Amino acid sequence: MNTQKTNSDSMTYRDALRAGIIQSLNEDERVFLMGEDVGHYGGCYGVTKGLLAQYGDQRIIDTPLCESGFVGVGIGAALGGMKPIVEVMTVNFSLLAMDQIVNSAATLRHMSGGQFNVPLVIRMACGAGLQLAAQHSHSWENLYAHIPGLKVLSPATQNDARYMLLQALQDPDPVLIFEHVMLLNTQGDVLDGPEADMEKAIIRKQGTDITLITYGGSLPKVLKAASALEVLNIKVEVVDLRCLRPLDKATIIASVEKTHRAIIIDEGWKTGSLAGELSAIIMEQAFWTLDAPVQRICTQEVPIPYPKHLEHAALPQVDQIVNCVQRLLNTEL
Amino acid sequence: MNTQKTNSDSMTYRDALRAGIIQSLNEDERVFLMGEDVGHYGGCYGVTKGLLAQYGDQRIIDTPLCESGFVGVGIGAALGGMKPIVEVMTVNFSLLAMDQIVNSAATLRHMSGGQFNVPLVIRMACGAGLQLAAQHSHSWENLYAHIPGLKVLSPATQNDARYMLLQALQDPDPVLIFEHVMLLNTQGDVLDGPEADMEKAIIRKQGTDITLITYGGSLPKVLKAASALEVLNIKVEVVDLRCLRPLDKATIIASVEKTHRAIIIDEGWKTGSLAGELSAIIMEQAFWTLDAPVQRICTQEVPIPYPKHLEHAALPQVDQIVNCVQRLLNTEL
Amino acid sequence: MNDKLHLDKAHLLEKLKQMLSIRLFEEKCAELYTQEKIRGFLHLYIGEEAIAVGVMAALSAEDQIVATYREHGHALARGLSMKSVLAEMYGRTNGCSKGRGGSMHLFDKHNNFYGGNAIVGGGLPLAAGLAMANKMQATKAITVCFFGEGAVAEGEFHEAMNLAVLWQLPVLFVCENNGYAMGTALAFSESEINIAKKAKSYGMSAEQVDGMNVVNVEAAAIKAVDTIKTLGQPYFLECQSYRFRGHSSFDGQLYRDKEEVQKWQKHGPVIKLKHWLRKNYQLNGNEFSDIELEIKNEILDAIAFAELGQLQAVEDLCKDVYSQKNMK
Amino acid sequence: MNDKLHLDKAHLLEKLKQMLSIRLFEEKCAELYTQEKIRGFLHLYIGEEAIAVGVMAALSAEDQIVATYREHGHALARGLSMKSVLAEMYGRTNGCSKGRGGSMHLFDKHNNFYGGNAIVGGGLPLAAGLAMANKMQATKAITVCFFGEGAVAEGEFHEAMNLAVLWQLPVLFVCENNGYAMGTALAFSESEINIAKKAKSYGMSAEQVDGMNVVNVEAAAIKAVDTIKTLGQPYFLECQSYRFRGHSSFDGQLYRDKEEVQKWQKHGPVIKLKHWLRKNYQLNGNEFSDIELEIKNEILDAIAFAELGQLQAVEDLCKDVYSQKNMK
Ligand SMILES: Cc1ncc(C[n+]2csc(CCOP(=O)(O)OP(=O)(O)O)c2C)c(N)n1
Ligand SMILES: Cc1ncc(C[n+]2csc(CCOP(=O)(O)OP(=O)(O)O)c2C)c(N)n1
Ligand SMILES: [Mg+2]
Ligand SMILES: [Mg+2]
Repeated sequence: MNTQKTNSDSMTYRDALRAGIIQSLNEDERVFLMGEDVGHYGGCYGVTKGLLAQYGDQRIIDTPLCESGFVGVGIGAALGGMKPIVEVMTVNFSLLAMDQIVNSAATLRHMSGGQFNVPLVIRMACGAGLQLAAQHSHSWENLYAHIPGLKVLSPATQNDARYMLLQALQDPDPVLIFEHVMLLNTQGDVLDGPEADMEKAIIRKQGTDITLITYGGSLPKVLKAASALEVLNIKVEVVDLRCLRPLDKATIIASVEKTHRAIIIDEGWKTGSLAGELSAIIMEQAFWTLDAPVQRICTQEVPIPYPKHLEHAALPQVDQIVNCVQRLLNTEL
Repeated sequence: MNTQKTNSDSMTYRDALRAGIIQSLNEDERVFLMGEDVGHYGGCYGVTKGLLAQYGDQRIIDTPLCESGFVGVGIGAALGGMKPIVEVMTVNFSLLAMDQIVNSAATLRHMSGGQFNVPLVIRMACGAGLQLAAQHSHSWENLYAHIPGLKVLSPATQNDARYMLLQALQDPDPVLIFEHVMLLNTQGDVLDGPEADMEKAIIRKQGTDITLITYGGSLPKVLKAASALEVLNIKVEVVDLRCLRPLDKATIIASVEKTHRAIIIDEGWKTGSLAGELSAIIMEQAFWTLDAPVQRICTQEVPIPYPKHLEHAALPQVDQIVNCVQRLLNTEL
Repeated sequence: MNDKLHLDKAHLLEKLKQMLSIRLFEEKCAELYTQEKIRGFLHLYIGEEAIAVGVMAALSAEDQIVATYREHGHALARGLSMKSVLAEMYGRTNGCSKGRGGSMHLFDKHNNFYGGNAIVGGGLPLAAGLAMANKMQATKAITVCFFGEGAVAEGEFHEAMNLAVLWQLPVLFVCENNGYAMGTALAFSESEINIAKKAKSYGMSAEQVDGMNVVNVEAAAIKAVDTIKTLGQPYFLECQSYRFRGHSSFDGQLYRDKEEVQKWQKHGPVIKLKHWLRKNYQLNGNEFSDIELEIKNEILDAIAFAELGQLQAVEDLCKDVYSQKNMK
Repeated sequence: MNDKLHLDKAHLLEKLKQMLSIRLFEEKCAELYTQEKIRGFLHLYIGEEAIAVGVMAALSAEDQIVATYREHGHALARGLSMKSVLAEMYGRTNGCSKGRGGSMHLFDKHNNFYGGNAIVGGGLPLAAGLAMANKMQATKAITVCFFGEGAVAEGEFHEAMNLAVLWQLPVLFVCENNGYAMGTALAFSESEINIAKKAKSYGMSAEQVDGMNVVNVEAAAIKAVDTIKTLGQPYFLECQSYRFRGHSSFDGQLYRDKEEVQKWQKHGPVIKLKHWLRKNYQLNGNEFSDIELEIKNEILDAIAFAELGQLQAVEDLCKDVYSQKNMK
């Protein structure tokens, strides 16, 4: 794994995603991109802008609106020897394709006794923050992280946006990649390779007082909170999960055993969230080392409301994280 | 709530379900039943046998195979003043309707600022045990328990099979009912009313040493384990959740505060399971009273295999529960 | 059949005013969006006004409407006030959905307006269900479902068409064929681009209408409603139209060239009816500017109303997820 | 077109033998089910054998098959051995899916048999995708997708039909119209009961075939395959047939009366061809009983093979969920 910052350059998360797609198209002719408005429109969030002109309509394929249909086609194409990147415009529409993803993509290898496999990558925009209201703001990572046979990635940095797609395409099994819409315009360094295996969590900030576990769109908020706490001389350790299935339990447990305290920050609705799973894992594997109960900061139990102030109140926020850390350390000021 | 055993009689879970449907059809002319093969076929598991002849094709409606379509029609009919009972033959096919359930049924009240509501009940058979393999053995309660706007019921006894549908039909919001296939032939007492509100958990067995939390098809296994442990003089308390959303946290926490130990038995896949949520809740609300880490006994991370011995190995079993309790109490014999 | 259709000046002036109201209202919305008074996605109906106005003219108060995220025009044409619609886009409590829904989720019980659905195709089975309830309760109401041609590729279109015909549901499907689904032209999304013909293949009465001509739309809608109410069958209208603006607030429109847009704008529904009224009914400049002025004042009142609207209390964040009875 | 179709006795005897093999094999399976040697759901193809046998006769080794949970006949007709199929139903490691899938999930890579899918309609987009891969890789292979008429109401049918024609995919859709989806007669599930006509509405070449006559099915399949390979377009066959047995292991068959079943049985595919061979090719009793005997011995061998098959080790429970490389 290359981690030197040699010829690293700074780019937006959006450009990093595009660069990753371009590299994968260049390196493997079996790779093609298929989805709603990935071509003529340039991608609903501009990620695939220019690719149709560059690669033509055999490799950049605009699909009709039929999520179940074109995801199923992607599964079949993968079975047939291709390496499809299927873009489901946003996770909000993925329920229409969920039967294909869960009952076909995730089961084919097992049902066939290992004879067939589905080297398919599905990309979806996800998350809230643009005031898109109740049907367009979902964080459903845990719906998919619950499914054996799938792998689920959540790139939270520009570097992961740049390289995780290529790692996913190396995997012989179906991989889902969640791209948080609030990260698209964020700028950051891109190295000349991935920092770690696709399935490894990364400690984004070392600390000794408490472990903050998060992923995707919440990472920037957690890092902000960590810096604010630094000023108060609280040393926070930040774990970026990166891969939501399988989970890198070793890294999580090692950190909690060091800090004895943990908070999970997850944009999913609290009840039935991935945060619950993480709390349970810590309960099972690090209970005796805990100095305080693991806490969860998640989205409130409400379909995301349209108005800015209510959307803000519904989602995990920096001040919440800071306060929760202080409460847990009994360092109320 | 009526809890006397006065004129209680014994019937199968299947017959109890049918009796509940019949009562709801008799008591409210807005109620109708719609689903695949509920009519001429008599229900894929015989639950609705005879109802078409009795109530006619205006109230017992065979639908084509189009889960998204007829569930959406059910939502619209509920909006329009009816009280539809929609049967999605089994949860395994519910993903095809999940967009309608999650993006429409669960959001309409909120998106409309409370102007509209969806008094819809959706029944689904669920669970493994019949060697139906990877696509027909799912336990997806947590996929739905994760969704604000929905209520999720899991009748585990004949009495709940008999009365929960009627309770659900009294609710102005969408309610999902999961009916575990392995319970259909089980026999048990039916009282002349429900034992508790639909949203209340019930202590099925009082105990002081440890709390076993479960629901649906796992309850009989847990009760078996409890009796086995009784012989060993271990007093187990068994909590039957009954309602998976909203969760009756008060009952759960009260029991754990009494026993200081808990195990959750859940037929869902462990990762991302409802069991994880329950463990996290106990972590957050009863951490200081715990004498040992909360454990989870769930289904192994594999699409359910066809052969009997592998299906058995994949699912939670009585001996696992017994062993886990003994381990947790350090009473290894 | 057209005995119900009045082609007198008063009626046509009314249609012109309704279309112009939508047009001017949305032009102002676009402006307010750049001022960040309105946020989220904003899908403008500009160019397609004749469809909503023409169809609504054929409906009665008890009839029910199901629309999409591009539904400002439908809401106004159905009778929602500019005030309640704009306040909703401001996210205020005096909005038609109490500010919870925004532009994509306009609802109004009094007008039987079942909203704004942001899932393409999601409204089709829902509308069939409302129609089923009407049939079961033997009400006179019919349900009207508006959706774009892009929804035709979705499985739910297929399922809803089949159920509506199979069960003979009193529902009117109005396909707003504006040629594009975001940036995807119809030819890239359908093997059969005659949508009315596709509907016919389910055994449904269906026809294509010039969606840029409000009179044609109204006439076709009246006929459709008659058929539904007399025969108790579903009906399908494909209204051929065009979206003058981008798909939503973010759209570079790389997928079509200006000439195409300009060509269609020449035959826009407002300008077309205006010229026709000039030619055949001596509509004069004053009459028209009086109408315009009236609308602009209504818009100003709506802005004032929205600006004065309250924000919901943060404590009420989780309100209206479940019914009061069940609130935790 | 029928130059590829040999009506000589040898060829017809071979078809008879293939259909009879399926018939006798499944009759034995039903017996083994009551003995609890086979568990889960068991969907018998009895009565529909002419479809799989006729279609497979038109295919080449490189062509790919996608089937449903009612796929024993397709597996055998495609060349899977009775041994590997029965062992799979026994859940043994010597089964075609190593015992993981059972009756509903027969897979075989060597025969390009992409399985048994137990989600109605689930195989349709998958088959279109395999065809897309073949087209992209410019192979000669076509993909054949078998499904029941009940799947036609599913949205995925609609989506797959449109994509197959829109993208001109080399796929053959074979609708096995046996009149019922479980207990639901076609008239209760489709507003248009002519399935081939529905397929045509997507711009697909489609025709109805007598699914009880193996010669007709083979002739139609040869023509279909030719069209697909020469024009590079999808093709649709509606094979009209009938299921002689219940839907699955649990079925009281309350939805149809015995007379209807008996009427169809009179024109069963096996008996029909047998009589025809008697009449026109002097097929005699001995010839027939020789074939029968051969098949019965094959079945006995298959049972012995399955009985001797191993059970997978419980330690391997989670094997084949992910590739070795990634096994945790
Ligand atoms: C199921 C689903 N898929 C994708 C989207 C994203 N999306 C929103 S509008 C749209 C285009 C719809 O086009 P059309 O149906 O023609 O309606 P129009 O916008 O032209 O009025 C798309 C792809 C969505 N909202 N829902
Ligand atoms: C999506 C889905 N819905 C429901 C079922 C349950 N089911 C299994 S087979 C079947 C009937 C299918 O009928 P058809 O497609 O005509 O095939 P046939 O069984 O007649 O061969 C049903 C409803 C399923 N397996 N998948
Ligand atoms: Mg359009
Ligand atoms: Mg059938």
